[in-house]
Amino acid sequence: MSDLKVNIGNLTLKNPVLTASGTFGYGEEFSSFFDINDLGGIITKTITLKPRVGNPFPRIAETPSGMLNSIGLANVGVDAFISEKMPFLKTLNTAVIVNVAGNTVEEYVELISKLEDSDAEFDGYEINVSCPNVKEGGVLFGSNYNITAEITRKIRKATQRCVIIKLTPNVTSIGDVAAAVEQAGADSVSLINTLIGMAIDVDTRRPKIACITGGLSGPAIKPVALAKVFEVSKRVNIPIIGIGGIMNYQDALEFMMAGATAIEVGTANFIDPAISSTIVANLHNYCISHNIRHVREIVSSIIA
Amino acid sequence: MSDLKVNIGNLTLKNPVLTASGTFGYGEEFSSFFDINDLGGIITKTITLKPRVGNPFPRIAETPSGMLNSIGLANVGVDAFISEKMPFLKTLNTAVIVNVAGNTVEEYVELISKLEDSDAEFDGYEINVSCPNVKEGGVLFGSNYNITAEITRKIRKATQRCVIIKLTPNVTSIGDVAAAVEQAGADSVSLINTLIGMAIDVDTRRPKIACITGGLSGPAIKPVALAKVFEVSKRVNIPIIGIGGIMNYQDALEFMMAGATAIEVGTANFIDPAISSTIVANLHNYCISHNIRHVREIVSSIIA
Amino acid sequence: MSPITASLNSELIHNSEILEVRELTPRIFRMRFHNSFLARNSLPGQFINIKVNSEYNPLWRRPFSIHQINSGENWADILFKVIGKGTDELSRMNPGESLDFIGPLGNSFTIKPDSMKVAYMVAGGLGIAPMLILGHALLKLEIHPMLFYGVRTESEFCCLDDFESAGIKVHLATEDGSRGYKGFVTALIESTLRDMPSTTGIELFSCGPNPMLLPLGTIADRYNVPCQVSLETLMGCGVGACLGCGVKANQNELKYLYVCTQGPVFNSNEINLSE
Amino acid sequence: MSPITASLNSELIHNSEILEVRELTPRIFRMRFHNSFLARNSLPGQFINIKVNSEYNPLWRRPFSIHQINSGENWADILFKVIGKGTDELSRMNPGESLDFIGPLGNSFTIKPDSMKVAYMVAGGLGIAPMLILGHALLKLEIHPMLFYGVRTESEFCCLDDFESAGIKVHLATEDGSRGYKGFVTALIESTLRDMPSTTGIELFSCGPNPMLLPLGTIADRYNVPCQVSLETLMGCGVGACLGCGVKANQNELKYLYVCTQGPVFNSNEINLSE
Ligand SMILES: Cc1cc2nc3c(=O)[nH]c(=O)nc-3n(C[C@H](O)[C@H](O)[C@H](O)COP(=O)(O)OP(=O)(O)OC[C@H]3O[C@@H](n4cnc5c(N)ncnc54)[C@H](O)[C@@H]3O)c2cc1C
Ligand SMILES: Cc1cc2nc3c(=O)[nH]c(=O)nc-3n(C[C@H](O)[C@H](O)[C@H](O)COP(=O)(O)OP(=O)(O)OC[C@H]3O[C@@H](n4cnc5c(N)ncnc54)[C@H](O)[C@@H]3O)c2cc1C
Ligand SMILES: Cc1cc2nc3c(=O)[nH]c(=O)nc-3n(C[C@H](O)[C@H](O)[C@H](O)COP(=O)(O)O)c2cc1C
Ligand SMILES: Cc1cc2nc3c(=O)[nH]c(=O)nc-3n(C[C@H](O)[C@H](O)[C@H](O)COP(=O)(O)O)c2cc1C
Ligand code: FES
Ligand code: FES
Repeated sequence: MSDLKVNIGNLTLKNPVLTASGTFGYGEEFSSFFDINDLGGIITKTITLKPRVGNPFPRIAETPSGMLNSIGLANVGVDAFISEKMPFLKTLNTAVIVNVAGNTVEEYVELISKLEDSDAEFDGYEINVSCPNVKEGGVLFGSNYNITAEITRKIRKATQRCVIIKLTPNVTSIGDVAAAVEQAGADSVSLINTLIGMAIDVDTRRPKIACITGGLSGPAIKPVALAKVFEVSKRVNIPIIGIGGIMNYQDALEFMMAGATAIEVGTANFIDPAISSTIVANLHNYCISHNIRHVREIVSSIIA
Repeated sequence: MSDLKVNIGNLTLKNPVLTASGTFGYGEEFSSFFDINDLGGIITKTITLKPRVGNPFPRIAETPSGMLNSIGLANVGVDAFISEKMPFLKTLNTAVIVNVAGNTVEEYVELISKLEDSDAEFDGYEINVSCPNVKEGGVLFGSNYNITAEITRKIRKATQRCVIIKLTPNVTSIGDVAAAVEQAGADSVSLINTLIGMAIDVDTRRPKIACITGGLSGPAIKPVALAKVFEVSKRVNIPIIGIGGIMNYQDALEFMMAGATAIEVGTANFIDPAISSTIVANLHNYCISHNIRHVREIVSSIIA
Repeated sequence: MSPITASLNSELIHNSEILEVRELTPRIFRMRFHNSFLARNSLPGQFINIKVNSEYNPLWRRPFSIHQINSGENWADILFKVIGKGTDELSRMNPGESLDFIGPLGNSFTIKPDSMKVAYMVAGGLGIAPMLILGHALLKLEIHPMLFYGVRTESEFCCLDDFESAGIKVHLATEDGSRGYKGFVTALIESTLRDMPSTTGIELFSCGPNPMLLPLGTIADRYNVPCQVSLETLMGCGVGACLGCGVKANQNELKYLYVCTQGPVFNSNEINLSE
Repeated sequence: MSPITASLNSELIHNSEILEVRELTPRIFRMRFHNSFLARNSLPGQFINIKVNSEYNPLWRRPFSIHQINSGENWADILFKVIGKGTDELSRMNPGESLDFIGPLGNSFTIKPDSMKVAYMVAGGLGIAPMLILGHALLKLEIHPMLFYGVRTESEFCCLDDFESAGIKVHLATEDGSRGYKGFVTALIESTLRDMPSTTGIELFSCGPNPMLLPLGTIADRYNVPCQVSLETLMGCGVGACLGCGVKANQNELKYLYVCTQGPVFNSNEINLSE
């Protein structure tokens, strides 16, 4: 047996495999496929103060080794989340991280307060300052490190729970943003959210996504995500959660070697709903066959 | 017959299909595969003041629907370029655009002067301020729009030839850079150069590229490139040359619909050395079958 | 130490042996695979989501209705048309190879044996796919189904024998009049309903392109017959996670229903296909 | 108006019918395809660059030495080992399918019939691939080739019959001693050269992994025999454009040679394989 546990802030995950926000619903959707308690943790679809129906359709398109989405943060809103989704999440024996987004700094704080004041049981927050698919906030916030740092500071004051800031890759220097966020008190940074992308149906001359641009995810973006994780690992000391095109345990290893303490599986959940669990098992087998006692030994073990 | 001609600054290209710098050698490499005079033009491998051997190996790696490269601007240097490569380029009946890069603003100017003072015959410059694979200059310049604008201004003064500035996508706002470059007198902007990326061989724990990070190109980046072209098209009036993952004429159409007046074929040349010529033929057929009299009618014809 | 394996639900995640891939009419294939769980538990209208290769192009799985099941011989069929890369690869698979799919997914046609007397199954083009398993299920419940089946031209019909040998009466329509009624199958249904003294006890079960389902809903309303439609949309996941498969709910406030989990079968007046 | 087509050089760009794909020994395949240009014009050491599927995974073509040609029957062969995705796909192709490749590419082994008396062909593992076409070419020039061929274990040998039936004497080496000389083929060559009264007129032609070619160069120097080596590197294009296939030139100043166009065949003392 190898020890797969990793620490993110005050949280100990039973293994480094999380599921990425917006790709794993509220967990329940996948519970019929495998026992989600096998995971290190799950991250909910982004929750906002008010329910959102999301963007018009088509919202998704396939691209070479990737996909575009512009879901527009469709979600039930924080109240329904607490009353309808939390009861299932409470029954889980794995870390539950609530991903949240707001249109203004104040909205972030209000949202967190609502969750803090509720009797909801969960383990931490992932703060989405990087959604490319909303008009206000989102990637605009995430690419401005003053605002990102301000959000982080305010949230840090509002909760004792683990705070993970999810970063956008659509910036000149993700390292600067990560450093600012660390300074402002974040426990961890997760990256990357999607790259801004676009596709056109040449027969109709229309964009393949109703909102014209969307977020690119999947294997296509893995090299970009790895480079960003590596860059950030040179700039911060807080743990990094790697995201972007992870389809199997080898991909997970790449991210860990590049500097990630844990990883999130996103688009891959769509292709193989049980893949996150398979990655946990294969990571374990890898550690055993390579005589790795603690999975954290892999972190930043790149020979470069 | 349809009219495939397009204008870039004072240049009239016989069709919108160019070959991207660093993917088509100095033209000669491909002349045994097809008649390169069928192309709208060719863009040379980046030329520098001094010859460069380039980066250590491995320099290239395959990624899902893409590749990483870190060639490091290996090239014969401007003197050998003029004496050894120009004689062949002179014989061509297609636009020849010389791609140049320098480590400092002064180097760009010196390089241009050397070319201007020579009897070399060519039609324009593409200014590489966006190479991710060199320590100095390169993407560092390209992500700073003051420096990019300064380089543009100085080059604009030094030549009457067509000046195209090649932009990096590794920035928060490519639109801002493009607007600055237009203001500074560029005839055109071309985009995108490669995205910064990375890959690790998990068996050896070593980066797959000796220089650790490299530039990501190929179909994987097409959605990002299209979004950038579309973004820039809202910001400038000078013609845009679209680049990134163009593998066939449909991809070329996507870029033109999104706002590109011409396109460059890069990585695809490696997979099919005659693809640029096939794209010209298919573009022509497309225009005929769709009753398009002038190919420029396609530019920005997206219905959005 | 033996490798650790993830414990996955084998009732939903399958690798099944392909038994047959047959081109029934040009570009329309039937694929039969061994799977005792599906053969026993699939409901009419449910679908499976297939990974056509182990690559990332195409990235997503491809959804197909369950066409026919045989619990005695432990196989299930899908019926599909080659339209792009995914279906092309599927058509090139061979018996003995393994089919990677998840399912059965989605809800199913609701059959109410008490109130229903006659089931009109209305299929347009490949919408024929779920009608065979539905027809068989109706017959088991001793409801007599009739099939109304429209295509562009005669050569596109397929599986007619399967319906006829099950004792299901088939009414055909072709747009070019090459066989059966000349025109849309919706017009055929409408004229049938118009000629009925009473439509009480009739229910419509339909699958086909949206431009067919939309007028069908209107017709159903006009003649006051319940109408269930099975919808197709792009699907990123098939399991309710990507939120890419929405259709507008038929209500004042904007709301979307998700085809993979809340569908693919809807009552025609639950949804708004008009845009 | 008929569609415009690009005019491509049909001597370099090919779509050839596959005639046979045969597994000679476990995981080593020979593929034969119809191509009269290659059958007539390929030189020993040249290679072709194959697109294994029409997808982007793998993205690049895959290079393979020309193994054998037959100008009477208009076919050419490659010999390959399945090691990854590209070669796996190649091994699954079937006769009648079309092989998309460019070539012949690269330089070739230089044969100097005047100065050369004996040609020692030295192959390690899959380095055997170009040796058959080379052996045939040498025989045509009435130079007598001998083959020194090393693998890890006996079962990895292949094509021995082809050499023997051509009248080429074969000396085998296995690392585990299961057949022939026990040890590396380089040691076998060295002991052979050591035992020669004179090495004048002997030339080495070699192909195999770098850890074999490196000591071979040293041995060639020691016994003062010319040595040509055919190299393998990653190749992004095969046509001199990507600059991804470099090896260090053997000189003081750092310089790279590009294997696809300046090679794949080099004199062993032109290059520096030592890192
Ligand atoms: C619940 C459900 C059940 C289905 N059942 C069947 C079935 O039984 N038999 C059958 O042949 N097909 C069925 N389909 C449709 C089938 O999934 C598509 O034909 C298939 O995904 C096309 O894949 P492709 O890679 O060949 O085509 P692609 O290359 O992906 O697409 C080719 C063209 O078809 C369009 N397209 C692709 N998928 C869809 C879709 N789902 N709806 C509308 N347009 C689409 C694309 O936009 C594109 O223009 C079903 C779809 C759904 C959602
Ligand atoms: C000029 C030339 C001639 C060749 N001739 C032959 C031949 O006749 N027969 C034959 O079997 N093979 C030959 N090769 C090697 C052959 O091209 C590779 O085995 C093939 O590209 C592997 O493709 P793949 O997709 O199966 O493996 P991949 O999945 O691409 O690679 C599997 C592993 O092999 C490594 N690898 C891949 N290609 C090479 C390479 N070229 N050199 C070193 N390591 C590599 C990869 O890094 C990876 O670790 C030749 C290579 C060159 C450059
Ligand atoms: C359909 C879809 C919806 C997403 N929704 C969200 C979201 O609500 N909040 C968020 O922070 N990230 C969201 N993401 C981004 C993912 O969490 C992840 O950062 C990104 O997809 C990259 O990882 P991947 O390549 O593994 O998918 C979404 C991604 C996809 C594909
Ligand atoms: C191997 C390689 C070398 C390149 N060298 C250069 C270069 O010297 N100068 C330059 O401006 N761009 C260079 N590029 C970038 C391309 O010109 C192009 O901008 C990029 O590859 C995106 O287009 P693609 O996806 O079609 O390849 C290079 C790209 C590759 C793949
Ligand atoms: S297909 Fe993903 S939610 Fe329905
Ligand atoms: S393989 Fe591209 S230059 Fe040699």
